[in-house]
Amino acid sequence: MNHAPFIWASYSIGTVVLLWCALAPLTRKKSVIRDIRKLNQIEERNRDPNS
Amino acid sequence: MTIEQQSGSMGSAFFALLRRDLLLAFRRRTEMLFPIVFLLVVVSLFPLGIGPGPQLLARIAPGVIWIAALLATVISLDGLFRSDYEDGTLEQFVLSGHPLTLISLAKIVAHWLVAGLPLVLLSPLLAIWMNLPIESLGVMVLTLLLGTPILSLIGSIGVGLTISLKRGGQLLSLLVFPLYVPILIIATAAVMAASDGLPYTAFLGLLVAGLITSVTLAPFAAAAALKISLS
Amino acid sequence: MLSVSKINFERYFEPVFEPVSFELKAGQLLLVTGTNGCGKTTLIRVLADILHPTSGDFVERTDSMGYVGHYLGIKDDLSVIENLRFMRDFLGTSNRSCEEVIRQVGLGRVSEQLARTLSAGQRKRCALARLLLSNTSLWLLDEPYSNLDQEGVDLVDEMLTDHLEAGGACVLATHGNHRPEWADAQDYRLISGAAA
Amino acid sequence: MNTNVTTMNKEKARKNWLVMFIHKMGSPPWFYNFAGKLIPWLWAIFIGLTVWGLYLGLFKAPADYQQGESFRIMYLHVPAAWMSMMIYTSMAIMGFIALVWRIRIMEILAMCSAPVGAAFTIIALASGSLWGRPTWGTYWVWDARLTSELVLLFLYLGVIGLYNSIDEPRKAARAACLLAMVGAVNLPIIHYSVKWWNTLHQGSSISVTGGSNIDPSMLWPLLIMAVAVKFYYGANLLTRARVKLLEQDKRKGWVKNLVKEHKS
Repeated sequence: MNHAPFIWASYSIGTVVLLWCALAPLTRKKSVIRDIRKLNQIEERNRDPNS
Repeated sequence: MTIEQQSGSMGSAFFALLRRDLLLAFRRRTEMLFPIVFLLVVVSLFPLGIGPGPQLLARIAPGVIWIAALLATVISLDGLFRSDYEDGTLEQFVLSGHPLTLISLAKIVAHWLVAGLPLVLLSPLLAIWMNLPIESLGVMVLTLLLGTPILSLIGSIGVGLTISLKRGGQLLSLLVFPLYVPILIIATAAVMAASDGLPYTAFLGLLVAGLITSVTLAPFAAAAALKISLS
Repeated sequence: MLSVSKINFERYFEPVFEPVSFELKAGQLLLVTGTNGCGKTTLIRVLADILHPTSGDFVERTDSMGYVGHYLGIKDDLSVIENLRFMRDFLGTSNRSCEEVIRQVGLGRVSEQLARTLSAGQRKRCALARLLLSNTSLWLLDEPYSNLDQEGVDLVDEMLTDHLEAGGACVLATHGNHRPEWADAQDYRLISGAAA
Repeated sequence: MNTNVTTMNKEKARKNWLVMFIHKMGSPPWFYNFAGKLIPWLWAIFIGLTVWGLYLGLFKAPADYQQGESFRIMYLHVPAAWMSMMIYTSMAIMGFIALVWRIRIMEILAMCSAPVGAAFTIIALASGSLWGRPTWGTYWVWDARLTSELVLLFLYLGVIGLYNSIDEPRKAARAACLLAMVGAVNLPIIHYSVKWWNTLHQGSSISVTGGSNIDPSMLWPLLIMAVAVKFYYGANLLTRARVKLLEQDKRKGWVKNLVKEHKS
């Protein structure tokens, strides 16, 4: 039996899982920063009429 | 009026709680029967699903009965702390000054008497249904007698952790089944060894060791879990 | 009896209320007031050691605490008297009989009934009976007047007076209308953490 | 209570660098910056070691006389399996510290470990099953290692599931940390009972690590890979912890300032 496809398959699964696992927090970070910006904007808008 | 709590002994608190839980279970005796009926139904489905061949049934009997016992235990576990959590009794327990570990242990014992012991008593019937050799029937009952308390003890930790969730029951099975793996392996191995006429006392010894370990550790973990769930 | 310094509790990383400090001695009553959602229940639960404060210290705290909260801790499937008998055995207190406290809170007529048949006010009275039975020195009462009729409100006041005269102390959280009469009462206005 | 104790002991803490380090770790902005500086180095070491290890393993090492080429899956499978166990253990240890001393950063680190550990478990399972096809002729055999890995995956899923089901983040973290500890106590029992169950039922005798005496030229790449994935774990864990910290402290001043600076 040719072993190569199994080796390639397992290494590609490994790469995909590890890449996904590494990239997931980065996309999460982007959306978190977007949230925080929105919060900041709301706060600034609320502060303006008072001053 | 003397303002100083005459803190009662822990033993009397333990038995008061045990008695109350048994009384409550008796008042709700129909609900108490559900896990037992569940066990009967699940085991009876196996011959229907895989055919009534006595040889095959005898071979899978220990596994089937034990897995059905695991499922029935998990079904009954959800009621272990839920009503005390929801009606505020658990908060009163925390305030009582009695250690939560002792309280958990009393409730676990009550749970086993109500949900675990009937499984043990019912197992000879299941063994006959599943065509288990008569010589290993005693071992089957023994493994359940030693094993079901462990299931209640370990399960109590999972219940303690999921009690604050509305749909905790579904998560509970995910949390506790992996922890039940060693018991399942050892208990079924004991019964199979007995069926094959091999020595099985070592397996029972392992179960006893497991029971002692879980009695000493699980109530502490369950108490910690309850404390977290109350916050 | 109870002394706390800068107690704070955070939920979702926001303080629930402004840091709380006070000292409560025997015979004193602390009235915790504040708007809805300012954290009265949370504070009482922190004081009761059900919740762990995020920061701050308990300088002093008695172990002998009785608590009546929103969830009363009464088993529906037990009768009033069974509920109390269980608590008596569980707590190991024996200074007063269950029948006596049931009569005091005015549940004599229903003492053999299952708790599930009681009205909200009657259940509250049952919880108050347990409080009397528990023989504790520090009472933590969360909205004890809710669901009670005038007679019940008077009952709570009476219980409080007896308790404080006997050298007990009490923290009582209430949102307002009624306040018990007691000379040595302090007011504590709880401020929501979000207001800061 | 915690904070007060730490402030009272501040003088004492200064003298002990370890206590000081833990104290600093508890400060979110400090941790955020410190981790931010560390992460690129960890990634660099990981990539360097992986390239070196895989070059040796996939191109330099000779084929195994018994298993043929398929043994090369070992360089992925074995480090992943080791990591899955190690991460669970470290998660439980961090969970223990978090529970006993109520340290928030430890709660975060423990909870951010779970998905990384689960990822390694999935890799160990997938590569194990792909190795099984040419060796045993089937994708799945209830072999001791694969079975333990499967149970381990359930344990990870339990921790992640519990953490995500409870709303209040700190309560969720404390509950899941406790579960991780319970799981860690059970893990060796599960591992040995599964191993023993496997011999009892006469399971497959060849395993991925091979019964054959391993040639040093095959062993080196394995060790290099095992070290490399530890750096992956470190880098990934710190990245996740930083994001979690931002998310939890989004209303706090330091995060607001950080984001404002980030914008400019």
